Amino acid sequence: MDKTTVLSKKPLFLGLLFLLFILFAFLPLYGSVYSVILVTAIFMHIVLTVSWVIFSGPTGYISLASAAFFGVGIYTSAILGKTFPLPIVICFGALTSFCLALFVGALTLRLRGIYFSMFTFGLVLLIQQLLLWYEVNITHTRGRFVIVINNATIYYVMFAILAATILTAYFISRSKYGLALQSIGEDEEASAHTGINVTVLKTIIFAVSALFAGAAGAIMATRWTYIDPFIAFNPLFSFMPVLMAIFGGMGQFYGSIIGAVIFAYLQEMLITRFPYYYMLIFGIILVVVILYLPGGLVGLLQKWRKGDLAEKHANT
Amino acid sequence: MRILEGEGVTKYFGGLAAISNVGFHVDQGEIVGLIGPNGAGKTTLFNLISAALVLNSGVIKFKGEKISGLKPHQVCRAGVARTFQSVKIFGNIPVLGNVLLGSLFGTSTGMSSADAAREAMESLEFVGLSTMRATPAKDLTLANQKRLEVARALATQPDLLLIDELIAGLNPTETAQAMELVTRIRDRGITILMIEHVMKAIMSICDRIIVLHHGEKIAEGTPQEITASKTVVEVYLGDQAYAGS
Amino acid sequence: MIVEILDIVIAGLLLGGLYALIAMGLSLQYGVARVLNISHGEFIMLGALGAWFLFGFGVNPLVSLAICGPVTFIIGFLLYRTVFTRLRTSSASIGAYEGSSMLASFGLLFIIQSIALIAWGSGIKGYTYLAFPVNVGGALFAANRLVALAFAVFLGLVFYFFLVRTRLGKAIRAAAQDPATAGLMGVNINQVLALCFGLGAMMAGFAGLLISICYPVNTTMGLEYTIITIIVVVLGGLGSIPGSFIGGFILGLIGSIVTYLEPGLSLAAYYVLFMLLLLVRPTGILGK
Amino acid sequence: MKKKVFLPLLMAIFVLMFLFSATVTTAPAKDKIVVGMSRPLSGPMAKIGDSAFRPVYETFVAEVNAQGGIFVKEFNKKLPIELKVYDDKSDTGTMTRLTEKLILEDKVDFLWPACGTHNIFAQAPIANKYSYILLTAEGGATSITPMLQSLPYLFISLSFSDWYQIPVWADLLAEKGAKTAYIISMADLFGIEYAGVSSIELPKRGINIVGIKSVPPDIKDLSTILKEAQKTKADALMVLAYPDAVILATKQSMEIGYNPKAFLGGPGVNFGFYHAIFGPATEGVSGFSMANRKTSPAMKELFDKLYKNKPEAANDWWGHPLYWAGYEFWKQAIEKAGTLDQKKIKDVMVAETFNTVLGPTSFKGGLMAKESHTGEIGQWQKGLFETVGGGKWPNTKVTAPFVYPKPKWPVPAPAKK
Repeated sequence: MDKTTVLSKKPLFLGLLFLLFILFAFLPLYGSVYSVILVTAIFMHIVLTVSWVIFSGPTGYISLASAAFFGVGIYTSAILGKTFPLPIVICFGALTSFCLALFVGALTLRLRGIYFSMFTFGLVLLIQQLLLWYEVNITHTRGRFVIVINNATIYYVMFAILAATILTAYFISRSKYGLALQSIGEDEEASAHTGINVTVLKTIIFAVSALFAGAAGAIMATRWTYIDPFIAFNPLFSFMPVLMAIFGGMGQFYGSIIGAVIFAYLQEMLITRFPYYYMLIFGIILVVVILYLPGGLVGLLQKWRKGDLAEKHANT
Repeated sequence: MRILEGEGVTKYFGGLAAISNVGFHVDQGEIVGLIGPNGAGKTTLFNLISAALVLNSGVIKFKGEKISGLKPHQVCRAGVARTFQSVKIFGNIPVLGNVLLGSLFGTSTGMSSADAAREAMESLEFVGLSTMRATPAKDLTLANQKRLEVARALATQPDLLLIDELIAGLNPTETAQAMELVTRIRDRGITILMIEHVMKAIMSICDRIIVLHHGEKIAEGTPQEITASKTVVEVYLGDQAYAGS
Repeated sequence: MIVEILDIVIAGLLLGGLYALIAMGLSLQYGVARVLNISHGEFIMLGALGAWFLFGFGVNPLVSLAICGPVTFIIGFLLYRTVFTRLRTSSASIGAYEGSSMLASFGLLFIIQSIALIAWGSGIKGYTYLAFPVNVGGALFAANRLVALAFAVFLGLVFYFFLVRTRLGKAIRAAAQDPATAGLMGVNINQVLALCFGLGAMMAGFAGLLISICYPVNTTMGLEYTIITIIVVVLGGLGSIPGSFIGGFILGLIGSIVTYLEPGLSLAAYYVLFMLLLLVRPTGILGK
Repeated sequence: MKKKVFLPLLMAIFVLMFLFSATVTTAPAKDKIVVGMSRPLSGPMAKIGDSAFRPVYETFVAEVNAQGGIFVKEFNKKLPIELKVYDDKSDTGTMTRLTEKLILEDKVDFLWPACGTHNIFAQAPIANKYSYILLTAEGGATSITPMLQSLPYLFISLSFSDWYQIPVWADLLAEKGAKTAYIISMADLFGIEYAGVSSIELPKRGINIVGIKSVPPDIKDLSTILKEAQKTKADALMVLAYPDAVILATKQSMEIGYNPKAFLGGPGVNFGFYHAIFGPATEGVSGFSMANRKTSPAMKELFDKLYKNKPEAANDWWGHPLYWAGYEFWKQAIEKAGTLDQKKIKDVMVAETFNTVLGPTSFKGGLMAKESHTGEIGQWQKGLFETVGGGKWPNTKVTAPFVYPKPKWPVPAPAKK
């Protein structure tokens, strides 16, 4: 690692971050109401993607449980929203997701590769069906109304969750645990013999990543006003984070963020500008990106930069 | 003093005994060689000691404490480090990071990150890789990857190092360097149990040799005794035609 | 009581026959070509809507088999040659290829479905064919499901013997076990993998056609069947074609039993079974 | 180095601020009425949305625009309708966001409904929050009625369970002497409510419910349940589910030779595709309905208009006339109010009765008044979906007597389209 370049870039980078922070922190003051709503939705996608990347990025375990954690947050919010204040509801949503992830993580320790992905996807569908059965047979209804909260509040809460997610992801990736997670992705057996408690580390990080998806779900539910098991546990939210992360490129920390932002914005464009051809265009973009941009957008960016800079950018 | 001992160690794979009722010990400060034809169960025994596999019966003790039944990371932290037959390094992580993992996670007490970094650098210097610390491990030559594995193992501050085929696939110069590395490790006070196929190397370096065949211990003794042993020559050296590579 | 049990078993077997058929195609695609094809259900949809479309011109669905099968085969074959061959050659490892090919198939799902949507609209479609009971030894069978079951078994057997007995089949199996060596031994590996993918797509097309006899169909039906397919394939052991065949029947039977006991939980039962199996025996019933 | 990066950075920030800032639009001279909709153009709901409300709104808008538009006194001219349709991918979260986009950013003049009961439930509070009239199409359920008080801008056009369908069905059965019924209901608001209302209304008329089974959406095999129903020898089978399951139940009933004396299916039976699939085998199958060509000359004209050059599968004898009537009502309310002001139009919609294709039509407490209905229960007879039951209202026109028992399924079924 060439420390000199990193050091000289640091103030600039921090300055940029600070400016972005200011820009978004005051968005509800100068932006249109809808821009607040749209940015909330984009933030939600970033939270889901980054929280997915926290665990799946370094370890290579493709989790498809995001929709489950997100949905648990949504349902918690729908159940508790009328009785508890918002911060408690969100904490509850996050914690419930955390516990579910701990449980699932502990269960699936033996599963590798595609089996892990399938199990986590099965989880989403199973919860959906069980909850539906419960609602129909026990509560004799299907869905629930969620309390409505004003858009600016939702925005700030989502902003806070986003900040927490990115900071956590950043610090984990920079910490020794980040390195350990990466080693698990490279060779799980060797990591264990290097003294890493692989099972505990995996389970805890998996659960930590679920925390954020759950919190995002808890606040998003208030935007959706009405939810049912199919709305809350929509498998789409399992695939989206994966696609967004790959779209952005997993080689770099900021790749998933860029991927989520552009992907979400692109989708918004397509469903409003080309509603009748949204799927077709979207599918083609997806295939093209996977075929021609294996490193995602960030990979493309790096390819361009390689022309200018002779330096290696093999940062961890 | 016996640093490692095993009694009645047995492991079945689907009804077949890969290791049956093997007793062995390693004394503090020794270099012990573990030899035997392919499929004799050498690596299986390593896997049992390092807890990659769970044994079916028997007991393995390290410094008098039972370690069989622990998890791999616990065995590592107790002071037993290992390398692998087919190199298992973390290819996309730089060399320093590979070793850092060992010093961060593998030591018995845990240490501050500054200490861990110092320890890692020290290990790298010891094996002679300090100049390549920023290179992704996958870009190293095979010989260097093997050294990296050793450095990573050393960074966990082990008392016992299990080395699985350090010199397979190396050229003569590299082989000599590797053998020299092993003696230097011993000189640091680390006990070594090593699997090796190249007879010349192992005979010259080991204090004692254990011979496995079909999962059973068939002989044990100094290199001279082993070379002289009729059983060994019969069952083992007979197979040497292909095992010398 | 005996009659009830018999009814449940028969219903399960009839459903299972369809499941077995849809699963064999994916099993082949994953087992040999290493593509966990999320767009499998879209090929089922193409087969189903193709049959419906042809039925509109008075073509007997069983005759349509001869049309829909080859068409889906060609689409699958070409897709493999254009998309997946490139992915395979540019992927660093088999694991990376499995990941990226799954995502690419996700993109294909979008493309195929939206083209079908543009061509046929999203409305519910269907037709009646052989929808009457057949009395076999006192028990009543649905004629069309019986035909579907017979075809599923027949196609399954043909397929199995094709793989085991013919030269091409042996080449496919060789490629499944060790693509590199098979390549060295003079098997044109790209051609064989594309063939497998095409054959998998063809099985999906056949299955879709038989589904269209039993169920209403529409352009967005694919994903639902992809999920069932994946469950069956895992049940039987990823990549094991006989496993998928048996897995289909087992899932059908279990579905039928749970539907009888508590229909509200029939799908939940599928998922529970699926997840339990992954935990206890991830390699499936027939996997090693 | 620093300068090099700073400039683009500043520019990027300006661009961002521009992107997100409220667009200041000068109000142009009003020359059209913009109507916004978030519809499931893709995803699993597409099959419902595309066959239910879409053909109606497309035809309706074309017709209104062919006449020059809607006359609005405030502007003293006819304003044509411009549709702005977004695809919500069948995702409720996206739908709520697009709804707010339409209202806040596009500032559409009117909001037309999303598809499906659960989406209406999610959309209604939003529309109400911004004081936008929401006149719904596909969907509606009894459980929203307690909320109607707090949602003054919500108007529901489709009939539902206790809004006279099940009571009328129960009357029909009782009249013919049916004593028992077996219910298969889908695990969904629709199934829950219709099954719930049935278990109140049927016993009231001496009809015993001998079994209720709740099935999940996407169920793939109903044969064991149907055989159980067959064993109970119930007079009536009610399949309170959506089209896929209703069609499956019909097919499997044929396949196992199960012939209940009355067969009522949920949404699905009322569509042309039901007849397109089963042909003459539909004879005697009952479903929910509103009208057919025989109901009135106005109705005939409407159906001729809606289904011109369209395959039979596109027909819908329950929802289409109601959605049409709802929007005819809406258009007259605008003309009467003489403005595009939502509140004023809402007040007109609450108070007035307008003549629509149904006849005199009004809303009561947010629901289309029962008195406006032209029918409730339909039955396939010789290829036509006849209205066989309705309330005792002036608009009601029963077009054929209820056939009971229903003829047996033809054996073997002719393999014709």
